[in-house]
Amino acid sequence: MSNDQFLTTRMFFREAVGRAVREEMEADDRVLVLGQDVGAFGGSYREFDGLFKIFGPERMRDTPVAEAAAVGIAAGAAAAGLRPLCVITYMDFLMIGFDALINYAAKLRYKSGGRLSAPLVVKTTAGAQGQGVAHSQCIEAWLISVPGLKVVAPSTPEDAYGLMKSALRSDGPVVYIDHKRLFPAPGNVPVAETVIPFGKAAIRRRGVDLTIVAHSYMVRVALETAGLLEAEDLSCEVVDLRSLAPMDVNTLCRSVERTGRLLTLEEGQVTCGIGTEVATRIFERIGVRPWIRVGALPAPVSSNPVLEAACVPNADRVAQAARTLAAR
Amino acid sequence: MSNDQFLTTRMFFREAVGRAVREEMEADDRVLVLGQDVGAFGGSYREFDGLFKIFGPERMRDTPVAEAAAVGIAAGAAAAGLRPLCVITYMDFLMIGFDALINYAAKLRYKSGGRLSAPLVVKTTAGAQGQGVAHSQCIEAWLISVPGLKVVAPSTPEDAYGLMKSALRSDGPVVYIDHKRLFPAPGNVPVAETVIPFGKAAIRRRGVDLTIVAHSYMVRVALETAGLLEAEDLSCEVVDLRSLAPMDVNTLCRSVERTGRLLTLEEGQVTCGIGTEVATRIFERIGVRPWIRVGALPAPVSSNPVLEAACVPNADRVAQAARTLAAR
Amino acid sequence: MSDALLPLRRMMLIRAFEDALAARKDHGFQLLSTGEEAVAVGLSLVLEDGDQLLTGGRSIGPALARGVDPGKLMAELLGRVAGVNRGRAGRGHLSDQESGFFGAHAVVGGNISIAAGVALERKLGGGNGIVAILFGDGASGAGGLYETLNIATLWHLPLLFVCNNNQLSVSTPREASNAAKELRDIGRAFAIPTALVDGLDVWAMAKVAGELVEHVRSGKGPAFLECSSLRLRSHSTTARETRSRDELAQLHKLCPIKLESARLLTEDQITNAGLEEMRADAARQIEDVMAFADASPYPEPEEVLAHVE
Amino acid sequence: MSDALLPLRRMMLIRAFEDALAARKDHGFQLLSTGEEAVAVGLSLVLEDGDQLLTGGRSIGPALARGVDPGKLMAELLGRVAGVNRGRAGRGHLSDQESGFFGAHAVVGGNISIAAGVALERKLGGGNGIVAILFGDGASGAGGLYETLNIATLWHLPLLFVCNNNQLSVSTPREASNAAKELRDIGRAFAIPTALVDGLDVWAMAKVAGELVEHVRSGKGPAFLECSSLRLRSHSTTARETRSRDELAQLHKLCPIKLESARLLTEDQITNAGLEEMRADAARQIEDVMAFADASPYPEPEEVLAHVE
Ligand SMILES: Cc1ncc(C[n+]2csc(CCOP(=O)(O)OP(=O)(O)O)c2C)c(N)n1
Ligand SMILES: Cc1ncc(C[n+]2csc(CCOP(=O)(O)OP(=O)(O)O)c2C)c(N)n1
Ligand SMILES: [Mg+2]
Ligand SMILES: [Mg+2]
Repeated sequence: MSNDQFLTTRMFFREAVGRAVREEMEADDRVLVLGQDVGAFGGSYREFDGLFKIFGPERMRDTPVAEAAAVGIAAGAAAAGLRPLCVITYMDFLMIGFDALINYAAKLRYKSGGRLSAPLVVKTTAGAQGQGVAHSQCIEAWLISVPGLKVVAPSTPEDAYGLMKSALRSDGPVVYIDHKRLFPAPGNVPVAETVIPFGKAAIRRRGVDLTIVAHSYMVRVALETAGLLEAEDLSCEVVDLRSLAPMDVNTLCRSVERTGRLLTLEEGQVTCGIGTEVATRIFERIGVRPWIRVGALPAPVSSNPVLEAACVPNADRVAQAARTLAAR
Repeated sequence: MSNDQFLTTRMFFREAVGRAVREEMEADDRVLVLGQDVGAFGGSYREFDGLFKIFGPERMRDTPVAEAAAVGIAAGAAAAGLRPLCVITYMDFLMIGFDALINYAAKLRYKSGGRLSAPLVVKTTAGAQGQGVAHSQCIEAWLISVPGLKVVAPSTPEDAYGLMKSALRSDGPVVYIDHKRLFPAPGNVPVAETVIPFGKAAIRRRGVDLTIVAHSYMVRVALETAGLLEAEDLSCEVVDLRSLAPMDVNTLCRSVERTGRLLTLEEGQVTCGIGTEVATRIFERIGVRPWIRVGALPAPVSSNPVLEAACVPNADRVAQAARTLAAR
Repeated sequence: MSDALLPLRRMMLIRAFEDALAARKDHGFQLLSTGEEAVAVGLSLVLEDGDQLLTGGRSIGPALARGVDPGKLMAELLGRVAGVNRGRAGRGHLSDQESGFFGAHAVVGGNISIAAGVALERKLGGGNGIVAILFGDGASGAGGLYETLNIATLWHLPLLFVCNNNQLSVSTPREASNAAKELRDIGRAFAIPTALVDGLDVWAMAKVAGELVEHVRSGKGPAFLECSSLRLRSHSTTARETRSRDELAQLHKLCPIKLESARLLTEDQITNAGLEEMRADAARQIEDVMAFADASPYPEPEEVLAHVE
Repeated sequence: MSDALLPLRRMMLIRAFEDALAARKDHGFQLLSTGEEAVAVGLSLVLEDGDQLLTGGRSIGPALARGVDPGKLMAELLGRVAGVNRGRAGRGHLSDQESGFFGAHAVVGGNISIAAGVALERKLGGGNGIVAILFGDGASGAGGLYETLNIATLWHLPLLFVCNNNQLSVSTPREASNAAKELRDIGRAFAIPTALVDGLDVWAMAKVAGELVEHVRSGKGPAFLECSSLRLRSHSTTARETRSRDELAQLHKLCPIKLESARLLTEDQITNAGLEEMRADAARQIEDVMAFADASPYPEPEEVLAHVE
């Protein structure tokens, strides 16, 4: 093997997504993309820039504004043997496609007794960036409670690349979640083709006093928090879930066993949230430790800059919670 | 005041629902019902028997099979000043109406700065009764994570009556959840008009060794379990949540403080479930106690009688968990 | 067996199958297609092996018409492991793609976009297989129908929309389900070929469906067929009947099996004895079917976690 | 002010308002209606005080046309507490029901059923107010439109469906959004009155909308109006433009304000100086509007938990 496997190249998050999709489309002609503005436009976040030129309108399919049918068509195509990537611009509108995703695709293998399955990937974006009450939600917690559904949410270009590739090879259905604020983020991505398997968390920063578990954009907030708290001699370990379902409970447990404290952080609601599930699974395994959950305040996310900022977690709020936790 | 306030009358759960709706329709002509087969047919579970005769097709409105529009129309009518009861036969299909319910109605007061609100009640049914993978789900946990949404789920005719009345008087939106297995259940309901306020749990059985917290049909399973375990000298307290959002954390805490142990029981998935939220809120307040969560196995609910029974909790499974818990 | 008798024989098999199923105490509940046999059989006469049919929850007749093994189907409906889906799908969700029955999905309107996805695979795969989606008059209220019609037309998908207008959606009559004068007007809005056919006449069904199937198979995109039929039983085996006995008695005179039998008699293509023998044949076949299903056990409870992922 | 000049004046106000807004650095991002002013203004000319208008996310022009206070609207769009919704709704969700603007809802197609609910209240309330719902060509792909059209027709709701066909849904041209030859064919499927109007001509808009409004107001149920207009800017102030400079320059010649100005000049109803003065008036008004908005503060962060329940 050449040294290529250790070489990396710098690219934006959105480019990493596009590269993964391109490679998988080149390798497997069953892969196709469908969604609004995925064709000549190149995707709402330019994440498909250039793909239309290569693959044309048959495999980069613009759909009308019809999320329910788009997910349904993707699910049916998957059941019939294709590997569609269905793009839903905002996670809020994934609700409109829930029937096909949850009532059909996620249950297909089960209900057919293993004779059919739906290797479908739904790619969507979560989180707040000035777009208001119906374009800012994070509802991944609902999804991880659905038997048969896999859910991943990268926080770096490298993971976006590797998880998207795994998603497109998975026998799904998979929901792959981007965050609006991550698309312009740069990062190092391996030059060689690599995949990141589902079910593996990543330790982003080592620490000894407490573990912050987060995913997607909140990993960056967690790292910022850890930076802030370093000055106060509070050492935070930051674990990036990456894959929410399946969840890497092993890595989580080992981290919390080391640090002895858990702070769960998410951009969505804490009620019945990801953090609560993370804590429960860890404590079921290793016994209870001091834990604080941080997430959005219990309010809709307004497009108003002041109210949006007040609603979703930021490093100050997380740091405050971490100090309280450390004092326990 | 007369003695009437202490008198009760025996009726089926479905009749108690119908009575509440009738009384509220008589008292407030802004209340109307819309949904599939709610008119001359009297409701899928006969819960509206007789109402069509009294109120006619304008106020008992049959809709086509169009859940998305039905919830949207109800939400718009509510915003404009009516008090619609929108009937969605199965909770699984409430997903189809999520956009109107969650993206519009639940956020309307917030986004309008308090100038508009949507006093809408969505009535639906959850749970398994031989109807298979797309007619059996319990997704109330998703709903309680939505800011602005109230969620109730009665387990007795009396509560069905009192909670439905509160729902129709609430400035909502409210999701009121029946369980398919409860409609034929008889019970005593006050003769006098009464309402049951939201946010009040009910202790259904006193016990000293552990607290079982449940809602809807699972309260009956909890009571059956408590009966079984009595013979083994294990004394279970059974708390019926009734109102999931808002949640009566006070009553829950007092019970768990007394018994020292918590078993949460629900028919839906435990992942990001109601039980996990119940435990978290209690322990945040009074500190951690031994806790076990019981719910459906992580699989779709088949219409197959063997697989359905194997998937959702029954008294034997709950008793087993309770014994494990008591031994901690 | 002469071709002339084939449709009647198939319709009789469906009727006998469903009657036998309905008589069982242990069937849970079922959505039967009495009165709608000609739609399923007529349509299936013009579908080919490489084609796929999808339906809503009222799936039994269409599955049989497509050639799903009756024994395995009965086992499925009774929850036995010999069923096409190991007894876990039931009437609402059964599938047997090898027989060209891609599956039922009991969410009204929910299977229409799924069918379009299957059609997209057919189109990209390059064969000349087509897909037919059978849905009810009730489903004409669901947005998924329109979204899918629109996309299927824009994309020239090989998809035949077949609306089995049995005049009822549970308790709601056709007129209260949809404001369109004819349900095929929905197809007309998207400028695709449409037809309205007497769905009680199995030969008319085959003829008109055949014309539209040809259009679809030729790669010209979707078409819309409205079939006027009758639901001669209550919505499900546990649902209340909303029509009077008299009204039902009148409707039963239009039973497609009666109509076809009468036609064959009038045209001297069969005798009364021949009809009787056909009925007896079907009954015998169903006896075997029941024996097969009954010989198969329920799944073990441990299977509950199989095939989740 | 003469009635003959009123529509132009209103269109100029919208244009000046949106241009001023677009020039601000602190507006987040906005969906402007340049090229579509005649649709909003023409429609509003025939709506009355007791009526309500609802829209998708492209709401600014329609809100102004309905008479929402420009100062409070600007404050809303800039996130200030003097806004019609205390600055928390923004372009996508603003409402001011007292002005007959029941609200925007930025979910494409999502506001259509909401509007039908408002119309149901109007109908049951017994007044003769009606509701108009303005949606785009893109929204014609959404199932909610069809579900609502069907129910509104069945229930004879006083609801006017107004499709502002500006030829684009983000990057998707009209032809790729909907297979119908004309978008009003969607209304035809449900057998309601429809019309197609040149949405660049404010007087034609008013006339044709007026006819349908009359139908709706008379209690005969809904109607469907397709307005052919143009989106002369990119989808949003942060979205990429997909058309060439040349193409856009050609399209700008069809700007409804230009067309109406030219008409008035040709018919000697106004002079060039008069036009200039009108433009200056609008500019002055917008200066006041900006001053009003800027004088208002952002909400306090503590307000984040207000009005949740
Ligand atoms: C989305 C959805 N809403 C409601 C139901 C309940 N339901 C089951 S069958 C049915 C009637 C459908 O009528 P139609 O489409 O005409 O089919 P038919 O029953 O006549 O075969 C209804 C409303 C459902 N299964 N799915
Ligand atoms: C359900 C939904 N899907 C996607 C979007 C993203 N989106 C916002 S505006 C828009 C275009 C809608 O086009 P059209 O209806 O023609 O309105 P226009 O923008 O032309 O005014 C889209 C796709 C959305 N807001 N809602
Ligand atoms: Mg029907
Ligand atoms: Mg448009």
